Amino acid sequence: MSQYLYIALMFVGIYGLLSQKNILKMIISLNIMELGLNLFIISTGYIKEAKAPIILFGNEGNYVDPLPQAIVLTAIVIGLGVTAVALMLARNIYKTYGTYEIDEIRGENDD
Amino acid sequence: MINPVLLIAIPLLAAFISVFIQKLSWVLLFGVSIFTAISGFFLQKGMFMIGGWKPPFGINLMIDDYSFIIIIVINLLFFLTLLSGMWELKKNKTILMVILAGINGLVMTGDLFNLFVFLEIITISGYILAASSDKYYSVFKYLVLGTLGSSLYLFGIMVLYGTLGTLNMADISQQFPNVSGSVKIISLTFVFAGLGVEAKLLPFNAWVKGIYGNTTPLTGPLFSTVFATGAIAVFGRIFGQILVPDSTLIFAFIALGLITFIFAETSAMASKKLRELLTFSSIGQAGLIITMFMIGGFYAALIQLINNAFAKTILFSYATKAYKSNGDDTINNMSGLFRKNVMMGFGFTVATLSLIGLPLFFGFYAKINMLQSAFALNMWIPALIILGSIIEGIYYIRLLVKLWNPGEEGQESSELAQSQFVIKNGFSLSLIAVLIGIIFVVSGIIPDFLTENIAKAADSLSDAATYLSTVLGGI
Amino acid sequence: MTINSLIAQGMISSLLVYLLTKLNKKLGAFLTVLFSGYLLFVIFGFQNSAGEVFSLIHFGEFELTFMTSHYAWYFAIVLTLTYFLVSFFNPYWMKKMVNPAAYNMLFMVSMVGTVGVFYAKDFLTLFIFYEIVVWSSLFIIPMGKSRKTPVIYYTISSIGSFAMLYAIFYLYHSVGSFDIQAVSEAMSQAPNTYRFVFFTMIVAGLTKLGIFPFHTWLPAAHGSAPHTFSPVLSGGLVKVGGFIALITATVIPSFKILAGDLQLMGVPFENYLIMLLGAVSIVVGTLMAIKQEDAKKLIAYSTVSNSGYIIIGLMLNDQVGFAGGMMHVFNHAMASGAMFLSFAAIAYRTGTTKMSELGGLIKRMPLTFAAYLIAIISLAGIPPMSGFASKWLIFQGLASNGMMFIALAAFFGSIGSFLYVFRPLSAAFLGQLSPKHKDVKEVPWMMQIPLIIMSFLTIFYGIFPGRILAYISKIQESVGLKGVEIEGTKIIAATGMWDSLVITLVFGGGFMLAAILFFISPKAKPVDQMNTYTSGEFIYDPDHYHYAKNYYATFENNYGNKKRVELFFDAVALRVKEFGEMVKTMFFAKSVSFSIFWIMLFFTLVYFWGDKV
Amino acid sequence: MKKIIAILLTVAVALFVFTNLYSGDSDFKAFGEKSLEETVSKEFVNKTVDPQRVQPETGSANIVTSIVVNYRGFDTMGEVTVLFVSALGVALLGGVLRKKVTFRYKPGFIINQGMKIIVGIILISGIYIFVHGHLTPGGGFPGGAMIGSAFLLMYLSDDKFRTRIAAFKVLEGLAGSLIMIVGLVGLSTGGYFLYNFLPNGEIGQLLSAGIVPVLYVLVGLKVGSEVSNILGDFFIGEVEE
Repeated sequence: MSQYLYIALMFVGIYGLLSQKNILKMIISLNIMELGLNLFIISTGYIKEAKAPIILFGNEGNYVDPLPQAIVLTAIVIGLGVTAVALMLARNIYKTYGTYEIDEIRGENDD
Repeated sequence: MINPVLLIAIPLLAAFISVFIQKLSWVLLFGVSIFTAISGFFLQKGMFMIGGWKPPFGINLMIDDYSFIIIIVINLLFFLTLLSGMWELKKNKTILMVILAGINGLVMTGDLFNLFVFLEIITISGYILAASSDKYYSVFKYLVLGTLGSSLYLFGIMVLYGTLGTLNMADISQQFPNVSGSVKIISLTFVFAGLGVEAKLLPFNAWVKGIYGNTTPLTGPLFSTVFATGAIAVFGRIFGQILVPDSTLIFAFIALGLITFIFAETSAMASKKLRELLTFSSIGQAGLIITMFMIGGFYAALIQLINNAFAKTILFSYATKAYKSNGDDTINNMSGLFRKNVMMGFGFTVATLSLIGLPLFFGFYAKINMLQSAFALNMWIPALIILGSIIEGIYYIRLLVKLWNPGEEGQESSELAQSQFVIKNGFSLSLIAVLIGIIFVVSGIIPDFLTENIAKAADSLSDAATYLSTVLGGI
Repeated sequence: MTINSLIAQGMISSLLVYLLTKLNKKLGAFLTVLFSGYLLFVIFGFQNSAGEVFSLIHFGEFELTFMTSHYAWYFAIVLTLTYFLVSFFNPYWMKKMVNPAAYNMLFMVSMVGTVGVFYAKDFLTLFIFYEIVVWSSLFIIPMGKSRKTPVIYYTISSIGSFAMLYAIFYLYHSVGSFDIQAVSEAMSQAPNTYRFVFFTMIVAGLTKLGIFPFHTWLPAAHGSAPHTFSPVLSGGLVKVGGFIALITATVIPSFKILAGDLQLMGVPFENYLIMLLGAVSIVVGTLMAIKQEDAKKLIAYSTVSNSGYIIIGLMLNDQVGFAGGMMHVFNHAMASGAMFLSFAAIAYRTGTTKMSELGGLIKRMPLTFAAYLIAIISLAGIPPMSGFASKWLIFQGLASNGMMFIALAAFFGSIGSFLYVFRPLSAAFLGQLSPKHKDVKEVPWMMQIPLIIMSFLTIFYGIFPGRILAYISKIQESVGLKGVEIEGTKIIAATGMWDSLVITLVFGGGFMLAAILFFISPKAKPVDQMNTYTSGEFIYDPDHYHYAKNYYATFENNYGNKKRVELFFDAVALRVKEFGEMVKTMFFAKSVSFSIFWIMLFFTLVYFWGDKV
Repeated sequence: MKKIIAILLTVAVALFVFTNLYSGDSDFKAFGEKSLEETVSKEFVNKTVDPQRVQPETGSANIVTSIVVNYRGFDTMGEVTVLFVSALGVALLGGVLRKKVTFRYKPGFIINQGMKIIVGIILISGIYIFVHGHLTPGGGFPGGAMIGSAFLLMYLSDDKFRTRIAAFKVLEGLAGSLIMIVGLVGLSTGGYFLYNFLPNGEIGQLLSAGIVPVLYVLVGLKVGSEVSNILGDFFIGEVEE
């Protein structure tokens, strides 16, 4: 059951968020989590022995669920947007504090 | 009557146009904001299909009395925020227009996935605006938690899709009671956690301190009123009407709301900086309002939501302005600051007293309604609400006394000990403060003129049957 | 004129006063005098009105209504009289106020608020006006000496008021009405509900009265409030707490509802417990008052002790003790008002209320001295003054019920009050004049008016206590108690009777005799205050050798000066703050992982809970 | 220790999901076991959502595209906005840096010349993908992403090509505005926002499916320009205003 693996992948990402202290690694963890989630979304639309939902002539009927595919498209793009902002933030953090390690960041939040 | 989709389309159109006509972007921004603020009152009610596809197949916007009142409130708040943060707009004008569209869509949409999209629009815009404080690590934290939260939410609704084969809110709310317990617990906890991040419930809200505590005159009122109101309103819609939790899990949710309220109020009491104090107060209020939604006191929850939103507009605007003008917002250094700007002081005081729930102000009406609906459930919830209110009252009164009366301890209060602080660019804020202050006082004495529509909104939230028939039955 | 339009007028004219004070400080202050006089006049007209209902506004789905009654009139007249008399001082303090416009406005709002409290027909109205009184008086206090005490005041007040709010809504939930009459009828069938409500609601009364352990705000707030507002706080607003106690225990007839409960000394144990608290506050208030250096703090502690008398009297719910408690409300308002006002007068002329900096003012301010003297005689419960009547009635009530311990405390307080009220008298008025105050004059005539009126009322009702007691007996009958028996100037109690006129004549005779002796005997030789010797050493700080310092040193050494209740409250506040800091570090940690840990923990807990929905 | 707690917690939550989602009494449709009949998608596949319309109600051969652009076009509008906002945000955040990024290596001859050949092909393929979005797999987003990748290649290979392309900004805004205007035209002609006001034609033809290809081309242009903008901001890190 590959759906198990997709959920597991999501939790690998969450494990990364829990254990990593490097900002870039956290962004990667976020991406892994989103990847797992996206795979899970697609998998909810899978139907055994069904075809891709594109109408080709003389070959109608018995398609997989197209809605999760449409949704995952949106989810991926949103993930892209978030990652872009996250990377830019990471760059600004590096520029400001000279490090990507969370433990070495000083001056925010500790008053 | 105005088609509600215009409240999303026109701000977005303006946002896209503003990219290549940057000179006029502030005209567009204020024009759009005024348009939405006014047209909120003339909004057509009912169900609106996008693209002409009937629900549950297409996406629909739902304007019942509940979203109607929230739309009015949010658009007014947005306009007030613009006035307060007039000098901070800079390059953020386009993003602000997108936020306006996003928050309107968030409240109006009748589709769970579409809600996710709008949620992402406003959170990403939120990250960007928050970054204007130069506290990049705090923003990063917000980003990680926000992304995690929306992923959890997405997981929850996809589990629901995998079970029910639909994403439409009305359709789901119809079928949800018959879903098996194991799917219910998964989807409810994940959606709760996901929305909890934005609604600032306690274990999920670690980002709030860094973001709210470092706000500017623009982002302060924007986050604490517009975003918070939108997020909590969505929370109320989802858990009050669509995914109504059953007896055991709802207890956990209520407990979380109350814990948020009381814990955050104690934290606020321990805060020495004005913005931090207001931050924790916001969290506490969010916990309180969510508790009210959870126990079914929709009317009380809505009143308090509106009360909190308008009060926080003044409080955050003032606090952020004070910080902006002086580079410091330690309460002890601000003693007697209100003596320099009495109008703002008046608005601030009235807003605060209303927030605590003292009589003569609108908040009192909210408080008695909250107690009334809490007592309908059991005796402990009102006791805890009262405990939190006492703590809240103490630190706010401490603040007010400090800000009104300059003077050393043990000496007669006098102008000599007044703070060196000044408030720059305070005219628009004075205006807002006096206006909201007067509204608070008048509606505190005669609440009826505000509450009629709120009562209808609360009814429409508890009346799921009408919602269903409007969405699924009406074409 | 109706109560509701009176309230509306008051609120509108408070705004007017604010604007006028902005224009001209003195004008606004005179307007407060004018309006409080008007209010007193109108309220006086309601003397014989009972049961008239006035609707104020529809407050959402609730309705706010007023109803006239005898007990409401009694409290309202005491309060408005206090406000009216105190307001004569206002014009002279405008220059010293940091925000005179706000002071005048809040003064008016709190005055109107008290009237609203007393005439409320339902609990919601009562609570609304109670809170208005709290916050309006709250913002006046920091104009005085301290920015911390208003917070203490608010904290303790809000503990009381929120407890009351809780009780009100608990009642509303179980009875379905806010109406006091309806509630009291419904409660007679539900003693169990009422027992809970009794304890939660009376907390409001206790906090406002300053009964132990809620007494800490009185010295803090009264001691540091503006001098013109301390008399209102002590003489007036404290009585609002008495009114709440009256509503809780008597208007809702606790003695009838709880008749099935354990009875201690003839009262239900609930009432007895409150009386014990009253007894403790008499003792605490007395002991602490003896130690105070600052006259205002001293009077504040004496208020704690006198609040004890009031609550004991009210809780007795009988023929004589209750009447004593009610009468003490008036007596204490006049006496403590006069005491605070005379010290306000002293502060107006000398700028201080510290006893060790004063002395010999009897020659410079004889009228203030006389007013103070009469007030303390009344407060100590010495016969020709009205204070004696109320204390006597309370003692009678205690004695006839056989309440030994409480009676002991009451006697202790009575004797202790001689000690503490004499101290300011001797330190500020007697002795030698401080060189700093050589040029002090008597206060202006307008400030003398309230002092004269208060003294007059104290003496008058000392001679003719029946005038008040007749009205109190009407109150007693309206709430279902047996009215106190009066025959002319005689007051009859179970264990005896007392004719005030005879006693006054006897005391008058004694006073004449003493006066004759004073005038014919040789006079003492005045010594300069700073003329202090210590075996040839020069003294740089003669203030420390002022005889008012450590006045009762020998007596004070017998007990410590640890403010244990204050320390306890401070510790609680500290714990709350520490808890808040802990929440900050726990849930708002810097590390992102830590926050995600909490989210995951939430899921885990839901999982281990294991309940499928 | 911290990692152990992290593992334990993750495993616990994963167990929470697994045990509940795949337990015996769960209604969640197991992997591959679901039937299209139980979901809203059956109407999408059959194109029978609104029987009152001219059949076929949507002319797209690619059913996913018909959902993305037509049935759930509002989501797409939202996600375009998300991308738009993040592009803006990257520009704003990058503005803080105020510095050109320089590479440690110098682009070599092969990259330089290879780029010239490949970029054209990538661009054409990208445009092809989003123009045929309603017929074949792909669509506005993959096509836009390909355009973006072409510009990434140009940035990487040519030192001189490090200026921001101002036209993209205009294109971005213009495409976005046009999407909204198409939606508003639908509102004014059909009464619904994003209403399909063009004839659907015959399934499988390039000029079919009403507003679907129009919107998808606009989406493709917008996504392409936004992705290029984002990349440009990463490389140049400067905002002109």
